[in-house]
Amino acid sequence: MEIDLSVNIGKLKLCNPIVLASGTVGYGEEVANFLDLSKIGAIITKSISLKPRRGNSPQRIVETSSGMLNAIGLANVGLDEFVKTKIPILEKLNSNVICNIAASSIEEYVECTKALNEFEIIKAFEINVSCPNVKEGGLIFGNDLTAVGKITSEIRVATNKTIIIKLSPNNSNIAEFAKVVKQEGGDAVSAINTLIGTAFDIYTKKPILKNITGGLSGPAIKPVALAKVLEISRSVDIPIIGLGGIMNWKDVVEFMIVGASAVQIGTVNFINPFAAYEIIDGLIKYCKNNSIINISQLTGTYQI
Amino acid sequence: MEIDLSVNIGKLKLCNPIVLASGTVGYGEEVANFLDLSKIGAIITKSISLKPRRGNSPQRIVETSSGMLNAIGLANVGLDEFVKTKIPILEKLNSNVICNIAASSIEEYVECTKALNEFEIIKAFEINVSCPNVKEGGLIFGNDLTAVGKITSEIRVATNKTIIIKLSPNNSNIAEFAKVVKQEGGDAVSAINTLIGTAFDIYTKKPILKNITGGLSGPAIKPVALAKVLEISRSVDIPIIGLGGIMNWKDVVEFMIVGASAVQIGTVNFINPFAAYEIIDGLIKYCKNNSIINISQLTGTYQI
Amino acid sequence: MNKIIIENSIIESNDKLTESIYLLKVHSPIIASKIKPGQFCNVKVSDTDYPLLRRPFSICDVENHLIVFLYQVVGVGTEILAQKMEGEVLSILGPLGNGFNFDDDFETAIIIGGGIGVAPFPFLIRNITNKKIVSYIGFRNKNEIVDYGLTNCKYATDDGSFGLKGTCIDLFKSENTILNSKTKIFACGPNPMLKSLIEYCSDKNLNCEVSLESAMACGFGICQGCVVESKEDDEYKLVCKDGPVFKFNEIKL
Amino acid sequence: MNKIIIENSIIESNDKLTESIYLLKVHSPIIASKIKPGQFCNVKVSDTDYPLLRRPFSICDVENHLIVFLYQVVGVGTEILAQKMEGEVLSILGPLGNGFNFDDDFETAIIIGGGIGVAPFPFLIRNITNKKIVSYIGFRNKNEIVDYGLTNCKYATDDGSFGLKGTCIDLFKSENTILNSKTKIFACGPNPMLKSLIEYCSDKNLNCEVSLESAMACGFGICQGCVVESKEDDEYKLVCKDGPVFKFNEIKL
Ligand SMILES: Cc1cc2nc3c(=O)[nH]c(=O)nc-3n(C[C@H](O)[C@H](O)[C@H](O)COP(=O)(O)OP(=O)(O)OC[C@H]3O[C@@H](n4cnc5c(N)ncnc54)[C@H](O)[C@@H]3O)c2cc1C
Ligand SMILES: Cc1cc2nc3c(=O)[nH]c(=O)nc-3n(C[C@H](O)[C@H](O)[C@H](O)COP(=O)(O)OP(=O)(O)OC[C@H]3O[C@@H](n4cnc5c(N)ncnc54)[C@H](O)[C@@H]3O)c2cc1C
Ligand SMILES: Cc1cc2nc3c(=O)[nH]c(=O)nc-3n(C[C@H](O)[C@H](O)[C@H](O)COP(=O)(O)O)c2cc1C
Ligand SMILES: Cc1cc2nc3c(=O)[nH]c(=O)nc-3n(C[C@H](O)[C@H](O)[C@H](O)COP(=O)(O)O)c2cc1C
Ligand code: FES
Ligand code: FES
Repeated sequence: MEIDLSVNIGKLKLCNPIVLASGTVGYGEEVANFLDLSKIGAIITKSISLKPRRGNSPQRIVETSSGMLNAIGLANVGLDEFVKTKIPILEKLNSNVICNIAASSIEEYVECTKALNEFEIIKAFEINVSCPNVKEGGLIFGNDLTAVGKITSEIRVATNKTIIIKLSPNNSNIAEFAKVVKQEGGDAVSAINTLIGTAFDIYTKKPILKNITGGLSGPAIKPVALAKVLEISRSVDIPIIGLGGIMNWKDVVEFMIVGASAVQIGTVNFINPFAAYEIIDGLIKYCKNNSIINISQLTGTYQI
Repeated sequence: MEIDLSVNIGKLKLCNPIVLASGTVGYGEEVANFLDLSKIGAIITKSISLKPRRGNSPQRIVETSSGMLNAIGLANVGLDEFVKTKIPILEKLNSNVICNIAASSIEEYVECTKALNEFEIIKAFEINVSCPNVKEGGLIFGNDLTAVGKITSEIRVATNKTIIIKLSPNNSNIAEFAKVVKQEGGDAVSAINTLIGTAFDIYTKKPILKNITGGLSGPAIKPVALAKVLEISRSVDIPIIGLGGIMNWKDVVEFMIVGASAVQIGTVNFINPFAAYEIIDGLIKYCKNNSIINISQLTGTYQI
Repeated sequence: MNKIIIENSIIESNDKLTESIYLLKVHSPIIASKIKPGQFCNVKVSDTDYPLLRRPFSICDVENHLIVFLYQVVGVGTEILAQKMEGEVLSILGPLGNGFNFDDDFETAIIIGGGIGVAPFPFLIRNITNKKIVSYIGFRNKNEIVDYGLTNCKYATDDGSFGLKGTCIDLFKSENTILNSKTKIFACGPNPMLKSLIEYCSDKNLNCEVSLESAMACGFGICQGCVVESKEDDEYKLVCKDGPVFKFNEIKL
Repeated sequence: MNKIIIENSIIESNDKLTESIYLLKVHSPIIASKIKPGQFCNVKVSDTDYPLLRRPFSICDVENHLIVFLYQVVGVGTEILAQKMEGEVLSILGPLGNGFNFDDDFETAIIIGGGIGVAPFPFLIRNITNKKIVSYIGFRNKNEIVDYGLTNCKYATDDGSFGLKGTCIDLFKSENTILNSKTKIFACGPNPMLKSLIEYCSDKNLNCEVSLESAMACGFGICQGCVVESKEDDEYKLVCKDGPVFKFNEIKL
């Protein structure tokens, strides 16, 4: 039996549902040294902002029980440098590239999208309205329905490519956000970005992260991420890219069952840079054993 | 050096800051078999509702990475039975008792509080507006500022005892909730209740919990809980009882540093029913080593 | 309730009996002196936060200061347990639950165990004196058979590779055992198996006790996680505290 | 970047050298054949989600197919590692980072190691040929001294229980070593120690390379977690990818 792992997200066709999450794959360059990116559904760039961002002062990383907090602070080379040096590299990687954009104003989101729209290598935009680690931008939008609506509609005008809005889990009504995205012409949502968390040193009494708080990722958050994806899929008809704590193919199946059309893997790439391969192998076996010919059949098959 | 572990929450005096969380200590009876409750700051009863609740159908528990989901569904004997059979037992336990109340309407909260107010053994009320596991009540209130304000003010009329509102982490503005509680005469807040999560069986495609979703507790959520406590303590001047994922005395110190006046321990009681003792011993040593005479000095000593 | 304790117990041995079943012996003098057949312990298989919860295992036997568990590797916790070696320490919480009642007036004890459901019976058998005992046990196949500590065994396998082809219930029904008011049945195994047994016992009016499993958080009655429906009323019973051993007509599966 | 690989490596030995320091040898033929002095590996100390992240350890030495690590128990991950026994398997990711430059034109190599900071030097020393080597190493006290694989050692202890009372930097400064353009310093240890060394080397215009530590998530340049300030510009450098070995005047501590 030949298993078809391909899935569609809006106009975007992925050879399999495994996407490498923003912030965990750089600009593709480093991972291309050890992964054949053509074998992976897509990669999502580190968030790009209009101006380069140095990012937060260290310490930027701390481990927690089955999770980690990061406060990278959207460190990135900025739009111009990205266009000048990173896009030419991306063009050589033979990968499906989704460009993640972060900004501190609606105008900035639009400006970035417009500037990047012409590059054929960029197949879709993931709009980060949910980064917990920067003062301006990020979550100010992510937890504001009107702002998310406005961002979506204005970006819709700026591009015909697939628009994916990356949603924040740090609110009580994620499905409302997905509804607004759909209404305003977004093609899909990613759920979830990290949860806000912190950790303190009990001797110095200082936060371990210089930024005070960080974003919680990894298996600790998987149950929350699954509940958010389920919440969206039960009330809005929009493609969902599920993520949050995926470690293996079983987790991927779980996300697809609750409604994800594709998934992203983030933190696991740090622990096992070959996780994408292992997951794809596992999915093929699962499909074979369960007589699933097209993996897209799995999406939203929850029995409630 | 004699260490003073006592802390105050409103009018309520605790001999130490360790409180056994609602839903993890029953009505005190069982744990009194192996713990001397007079040695523990306080115990909080399983949520009491006006009518008895059978709770959700099993399966009610599932383990996740460094956490667990529960969907008990506020199973409890109901107000009348509680008064008749549980209060007489509580009266013999020599424990500081905080009574947790859950309800599906403001009137019901008030009715329960009034009925229980006369019992001297009940030293304070913890109002559960944040249970994710029941259809009516619970989170409908917990994520609604107006409702939480109304519940607080009406309960304030019904009792002079210490009122603690147990806040939901499933929203983006927990500090606003704490503000409202303070404004409307509440004495303290507990933060946090469980995060909403789920888990699915990848073969049957059914949710593992009959209730579909459950509340995530345990060390997985500690970073989120700490961030919520910090958020409240940085913007509202109200006593906070911190909880979420505490496993040992170090975690307790971390919660106090970010602003908690006392803490609750929940899930850890299932794994180590003697955790409260070990934590108290650890706190004494920490205080000694760090020349802290009154543990209450620790509260909110974060260096940011 | 029992006065529960935690013993940090040194492993005496942890032997592989079949592809997936292990026999674990640990030094737990206090629990060993108090625990009764049908009770269980809650074992922390890792010192870390993962897996977080303890894992419940029936007491399989007691040998002086040693308590014995018979367990099957089914998931992450039991996999970790299987890797433990002599000399390592496990935190054991017990004794938990109510055991079998074997003091009442019966002449023949019928033991029915499905798969790893045989685990609680060696200790029960050792404690039943001066009575006839017959054990009906069933496994997936020949290689998975474990009759450690059992007496007078009859076998069934799902694939017929040893003994009767069928379940231990099929086996029990097929043998013309004399069943009367002086017979008492003790059973443990998967829920579907126990369910069919309970129906059979209701029909034939037999005396039967079953030991149940359930997902558990605490194991000692405070989390309300382990409920099973009561037959008598609309309430739930707690497997950990009211059970794990129930009279067949107390509960609804 | 190096082509990184993961080897599931069988433990050859894991020996306790002092109260807190262990020497670990594992079979990693591929990494052993590629790794260079000053590089490091990222080790998964548990198969579970806890601890979640790998732990970075410098390559201490290579013996044919074996790679050697010298590590100190400081927290949950290293505690688990210390319990591992011969025959168990560890997942090792490497080789990571850039190593020491020891091909350039110098006559005397000065090794400075503070505490577990001695770890990367045995392999470096083995690879430096035909040059004079002096090692200045400092520890908290006599019992914590580890000079495994080092050459020509001078000692310091914080409490003066062995060698000079003071740090390895005090020791280095106190000895009248001939320091000139033909001297190259290789140092590793706690940040405050390296900081004072860097100042000294700037003052005296000495050639020096330091190996840094940092909290890391990935270890191979994709998470941006491990930054250190660059001296040259306003940017950050990645300890894992641009380092862990830096020229003393590249970075600001
Ligand atoms: C009172 C009691 C006594 C028990 N006695 C024994 C015994 O003597 N020997 C033995 O091998 N097993 C016994 N069990 C079952 C044993 O507790 C589980 O097999 C074990 O907890 C699984 O842990 P795990 O981490 O390996 O599996 P997990 O990874 O947690 O789960 C693997 C699979 O087992 C299922 N499972 C998990 N926990 C339970 C549970 N408590 N009951 C039933 N299924 C579960 C899961 O749904 C999953 O399908 C007993 C259970 C109870 C409640
Ligand atoms: C490139 C590199 C090479 C290293 N080489 C060695 C080596 O050869 N031998 C050796 O013993 N150690 C080495 N370390 C340090 C080692 O990685 C840490 O000691 C280890 O990760 C601690 O893990 P843990 O789980 O035991 O401690 P944790 O419980 O994670 O932490 C315990 C304490 O160690 C601190 N810590 C945690 N991670 C690091 C880190 N990456 N760097 C510095 N402090 C940390 C924490 O802040 C905490 O105070 C190296 C670190 C790096 C970055
Ligand atoms: C170190 C790190 C950096 C991240 N950077 C970004 C980023 O730049 N933009 C973004 O949208 N998400 C970023 N994320 C969030 C991830 O894309 C993902 O949403 C999150 O980690 C949850 O998935 P996981 O549990 O699989 O890691 C980052 C996460 C980590 C751990
Ligand atoms: C099994 C279980 C039952 C609970 N029942 C209640 C309850 O009845 N009322 C309530 O306010 N909180 C209840 N909680 C929430 C806990 O009181 C606590 O807020 C939560 O578990 C987080 O703390 P922890 O991580 O220390 O467990 C329950 C938690 C668990 C695990
Ligand atoms: S397992 Fe907690 S009450 Fe039974
Ligand atoms: S540790 Fe990830 S970039 Fe250096």
